[in-house]
Amino acid sequence: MKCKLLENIKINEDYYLLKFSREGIKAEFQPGQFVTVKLPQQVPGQRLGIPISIYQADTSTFTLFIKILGEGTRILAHAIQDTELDILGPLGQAFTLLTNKTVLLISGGVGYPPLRFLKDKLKDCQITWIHGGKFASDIFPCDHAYTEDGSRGEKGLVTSDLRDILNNQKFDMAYSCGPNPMLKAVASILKDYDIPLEVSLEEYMACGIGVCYGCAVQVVSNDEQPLYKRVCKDGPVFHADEIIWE
Amino acid sequence: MKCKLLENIKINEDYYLLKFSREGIKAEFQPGQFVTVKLPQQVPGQRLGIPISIYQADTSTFTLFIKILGEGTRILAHAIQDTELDILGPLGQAFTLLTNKTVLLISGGVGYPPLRFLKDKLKDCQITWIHGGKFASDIFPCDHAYTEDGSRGEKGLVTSDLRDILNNQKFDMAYSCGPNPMLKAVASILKDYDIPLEVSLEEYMACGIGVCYGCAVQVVSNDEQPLYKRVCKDGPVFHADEIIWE
Amino acid sequence: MNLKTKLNKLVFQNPITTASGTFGSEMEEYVNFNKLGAIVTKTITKERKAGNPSPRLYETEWGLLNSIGLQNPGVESFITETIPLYEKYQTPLIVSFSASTQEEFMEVLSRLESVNSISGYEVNVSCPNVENEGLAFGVDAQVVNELTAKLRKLTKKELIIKLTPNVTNIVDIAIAAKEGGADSLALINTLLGMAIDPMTGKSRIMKKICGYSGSAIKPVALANVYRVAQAIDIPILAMGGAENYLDVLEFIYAGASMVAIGTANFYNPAITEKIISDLSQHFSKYNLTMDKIRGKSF
Amino acid sequence: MNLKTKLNKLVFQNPITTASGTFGSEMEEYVNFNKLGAIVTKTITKERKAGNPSPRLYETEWGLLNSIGLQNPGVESFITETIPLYEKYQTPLIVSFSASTQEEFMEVLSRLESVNSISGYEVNVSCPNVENEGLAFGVDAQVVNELTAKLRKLTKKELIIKLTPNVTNIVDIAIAAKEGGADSLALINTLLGMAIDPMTGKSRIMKKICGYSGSAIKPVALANVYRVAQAIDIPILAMGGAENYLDVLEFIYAGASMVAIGTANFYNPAITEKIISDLSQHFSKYNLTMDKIRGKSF
Ligand SMILES: Cc1cc2nc3c(=O)[nH]c(=O)nc-3n(C[C@H](O)[C@H](O)[C@H](O)COP(=O)(O)OP(=O)(O)OC[C@H]3O[C@@H](n4cnc5c(N)ncnc54)[C@H](O)[C@@H]3O)c2cc1C
Ligand SMILES: Cc1cc2nc3c(=O)[nH]c(=O)nc-3n(C[C@H](O)[C@H](O)[C@H](O)COP(=O)(O)OP(=O)(O)OC[C@H]3O[C@@H](n4cnc5c(N)ncnc54)[C@H](O)[C@@H]3O)c2cc1C
Ligand SMILES: Cc1cc2nc3c(=O)[nH]c(=O)nc-3n(C[C@H](O)[C@H](O)[C@H](O)COP(=O)(O)O)c2cc1C
Ligand SMILES: Cc1cc2nc3c(=O)[nH]c(=O)nc-3n(C[C@H](O)[C@H](O)[C@H](O)COP(=O)(O)O)c2cc1C
Ligand code: FES
Ligand code: FES
Repeated sequence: MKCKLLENIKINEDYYLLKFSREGIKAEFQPGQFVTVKLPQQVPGQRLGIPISIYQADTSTFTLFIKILGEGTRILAHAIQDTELDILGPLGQAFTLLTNKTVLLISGGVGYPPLRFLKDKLKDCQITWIHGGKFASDIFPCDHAYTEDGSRGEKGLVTSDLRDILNNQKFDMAYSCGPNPMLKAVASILKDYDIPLEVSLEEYMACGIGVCYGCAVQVVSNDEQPLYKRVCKDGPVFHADEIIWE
Repeated sequence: MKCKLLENIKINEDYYLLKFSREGIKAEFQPGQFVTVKLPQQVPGQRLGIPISIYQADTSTFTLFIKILGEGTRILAHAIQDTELDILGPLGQAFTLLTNKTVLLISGGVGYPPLRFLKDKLKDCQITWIHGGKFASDIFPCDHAYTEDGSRGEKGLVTSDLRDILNNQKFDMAYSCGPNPMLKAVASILKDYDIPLEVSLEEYMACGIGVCYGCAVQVVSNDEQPLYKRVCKDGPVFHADEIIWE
Repeated sequence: MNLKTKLNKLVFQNPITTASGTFGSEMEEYVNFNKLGAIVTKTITKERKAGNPSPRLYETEWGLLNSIGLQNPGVESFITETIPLYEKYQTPLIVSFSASTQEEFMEVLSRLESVNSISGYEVNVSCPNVENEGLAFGVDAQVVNELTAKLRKLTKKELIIKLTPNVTNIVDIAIAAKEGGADSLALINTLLGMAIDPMTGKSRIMKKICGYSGSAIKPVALANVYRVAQAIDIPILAMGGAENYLDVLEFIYAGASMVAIGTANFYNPAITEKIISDLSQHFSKYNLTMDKIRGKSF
Repeated sequence: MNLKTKLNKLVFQNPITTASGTFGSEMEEYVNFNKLGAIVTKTITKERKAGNPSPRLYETEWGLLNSIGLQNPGVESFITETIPLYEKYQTPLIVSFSASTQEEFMEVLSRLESVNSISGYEVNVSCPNVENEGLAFGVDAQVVNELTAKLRKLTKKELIIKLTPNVTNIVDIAIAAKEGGADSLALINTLLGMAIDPMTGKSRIMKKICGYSGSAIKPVALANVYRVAQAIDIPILAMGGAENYLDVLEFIYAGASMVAIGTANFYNPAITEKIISDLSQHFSKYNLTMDKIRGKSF
């Protein structure tokens, strides 16, 4: 599907907000889902679509929140208004939407966007959002911010004060997205407090729609052989309990 | 060598004149020589430089005359002013320059540019130029023009009236550039009239500087084995007698 | 337009099919399956296969590395869960299967024979043979010949042997398969490839040596198809880097009766339909038929 | 920066050299030859070889097809005309040669042994063996072993056997060369490839099946280098699609002691010098040495 870029807002050197027209896309966009975006030109090693979470969506547009990581995201981030990009989606399984609950959101770096969309869709919930990053430039609106260098919010990781927070407040449900080691740590702490957790995972993808089995994540199996699920189709959102963390 | 495109003049839908700065290129540009030009972007199957004859040159610029044939020449032809292109050259062997002689030039289609440069450099010569092409758009200033469809000049090939012309006038030397079948026909006719002929050949090239032996043309050999020369280094200009036409 | 073609026993409305492992029922949203010449399914095995640990994918400059490890739910689940998804289409269904012993190949085929909606089989012999030091079945002409002969006895349906290009002489293997009774040959499976993160030395793929596919391997695939087509007379289902109708024409000229689209599905899931429509236009415009151009490269 | 490396008997100031057939004295204008780790010359044969008819080249989407056919002036002319062009440089000169019989390989080597300025030999065994049905020498482990042993007796200089990737198991051939007495191995030579004009069916290359090189084959080259480096202990001169210093790092991590730049010279004749300078910066920045990273992929 060709989607027109309506607006490209630079947040800082690393992060860009890209708003697209969703004309022609009938499916509803749900928090936790993603799209894949093809680059407008042939770049070596970048012919596959790049998976990007949905950050916001309304009836006529959707917005992506992109961090420049390599050549592909750099080109995307610098796409100019009115460019038509080849986009597939919305793809994958969404977060479970709750109403009237106490909810904890925990994100790291570019794990921020799907939780932001989730936050908009959680009805009548009391939400606490912890967000962390390496530098001040990785921090976006939230309730508790952490940076590894202490340049913004608290110095430390999102997990630094997590047990304290959990000791002080009860949560019905938690959602998390960020780098794998962070998710692993978060899952292990929340398990101690018996709080259900949904995580959104990242894996290298080829098809993005479930046919190639390339984006495998190991999940709990009830036979001897390992069991792998597809992040693109069975996920990217999984119950944390299901995942076998490396 | 990065060369800046100073001016791009569209001649018609198919032909473009590209004038470059020759800053940094010390070597003299001689008629019959060529350059290779790399495309400014990665295009599948077009990462090698494209060989293009030199059409004009002065102390600070050189000009290429480009016909759109495929994707590569299409991109070149549409390069915009101030683009810096990677250019190698001048490359190859030039035409023999004569003074004060009667000279015949015979070109077909995009064989025009090297002869135009040659014409500028032939001192005090009496020159007759026959040029042919498929359509009117392939015709450029010359003395006798031919088109296959008769839409400009005479209807026919550059060889159509060649014997008549040769019967009427004596020539000391002839130069020709164009498609191989034309060159072959020209060579065979001029042989009958005993007029020395230099031809400029085209071959698919990789290095353009004589190292890969990819641009082979078969020449007369005095042993049993065939003998191949390199169009890029030993040519592109050859004495017609030397060539074994397919 | 007349895009009709055939392998040995099967006739197809057009020469475009899907490469095993790169296509699935999830594509329904993007492709009208009834438009395809045939559908080739992802390789299945007797029992469920877990597949390889991640990362399983890496896009190199000009191609794709994969190390899926034949993840599949096993033949029983395939028959009950997957087959029905295709039964609503008229398009011939070709089932790819594999095994780690000759006996197991036979068991899987016998089981599949009970399913009427299967039109033919693609036998994936690129997997390790536990009876032969783990060497791929497909690298040994003798083994390919024996295995083909055994499978031939079990089915009257189109039996396609899919060859690996990672051999000294693919023609030897092709002859062995033909003499064993193969109806047709599929080639090529992936090349062996690898990629390394130059900053850390870490292999991009967990299993290190893996399969290499996509546009980058097209010249190799064409050379293999051409060599086999020149050497023996057997229908060829070609694949390896075909991305558009011009690539498909190259394969047909080289000797292919059908062409499967693999990696290109990942760049655009609707690509197969687009190729069929482009090819159809091209055939009309130049008044071509498969017979006029197949194997006619010169 | 410390870019020093070695093969078995030769030490080089850096690991960058030139792939046979893609570099020549004509490069002087673009590259300071004294900056190179070594220079490998275009393959020569005993007598002059005419080479193949044109077209000999075609650029595919992501790589290059070539069918030069070893055009060269023969060993005598090489010694009198070509060698002197390199004698003004300090860079070790490695001479590539080939032949169509074992006897002829020995004759060429004996003749070259009289030239003091040659540091080592790269033996190109990818050419047809007239004593073995025209099969390439390099596809038969037994033949490679015999030939290497015969050549070993004739020289004390670095003897590099250059392997073809067009075999079922390159490790078998590598072992055969090592056991025959090779000092080191060069890999890989070109893959077999083909391309066809889809509009006419005409092969892009006169000889049809030809050599495939460039960036597209890098994953295959890495897989071969890695497999050989894992299997046996012998210095490796790697090549196949290396275009920049990151590619070179991949090859070193995979197990290469030296890396040759081939097709990339055609995109930019000054590329080897650029790679050496980029590599030098990278080694400084991360405080690397060849020993720290060679073969350390994980
Ligand atoms: C479900 C999902 C949702 C995502 N959401 C966002 C988002 O909202 N915003 C955002 O900025 N980024 C998001 N990403 C990450 C984004 O896809 C990568 O940053 C991007 O692919 C990197 O490409 P590059 O060319 O810039 O970098 P490269 O130099 O190619 O790679 C940088 C890193 O990204 C990994 N990567 C490369 N290609 C892929 C691929 N096709 N799939 C997965 N990983 C890859 C590489 O392994 C490497 O670690 C998401 C990824 C996934 C899987
Ligand atoms: C010495 C020489 C001088 C030339 N001078 C001019 C000139 O002054 N003006 C001009 O317009 N054209 C000139 N050409 C031709 C020009 O190089 C081709 O038109 C161009 O390479 C076609 O590229 P493309 O991508 O547009 O077309 P493609 O679609 O790639 O090919 C179109 C045709 O060009 C041939 N071709 C492709 N690449 C090369 C290559 N690297 N070398 C040789 N042939 C190739 C193909 O075989 C095909 O027949 C010259 C060629 C040579 C060898
Ligand atoms: C992700 C992926 C999975 C594959 N899985 C299989 C498979 O299960 N069985 C098989 O025979 N081939 C498999 N292949 C190989 C393809 O069917 C095909 O032979 C190969 O990729 C070359 O075609 P292509 O370049 O068009 O992809 C797979 C290829 C890819 C890229
Ligand atoms: C035009 C060309 C000519 C070649 N000639 C030779 C040769 O004479 N001898 C040889 O051993 N290899 C030859 N090769 C192979 C290269 O040396 C190298 O092994 C191969 O191209 C892979 O490296 P690359 O991808 O960096 O080019 C040639 C390759 C090309 C492209
Ligand atoms: S990316 Fe293909 S199955 Fe997930
Ligand atoms: S193009 Fe390389 S020798 Fe002419």
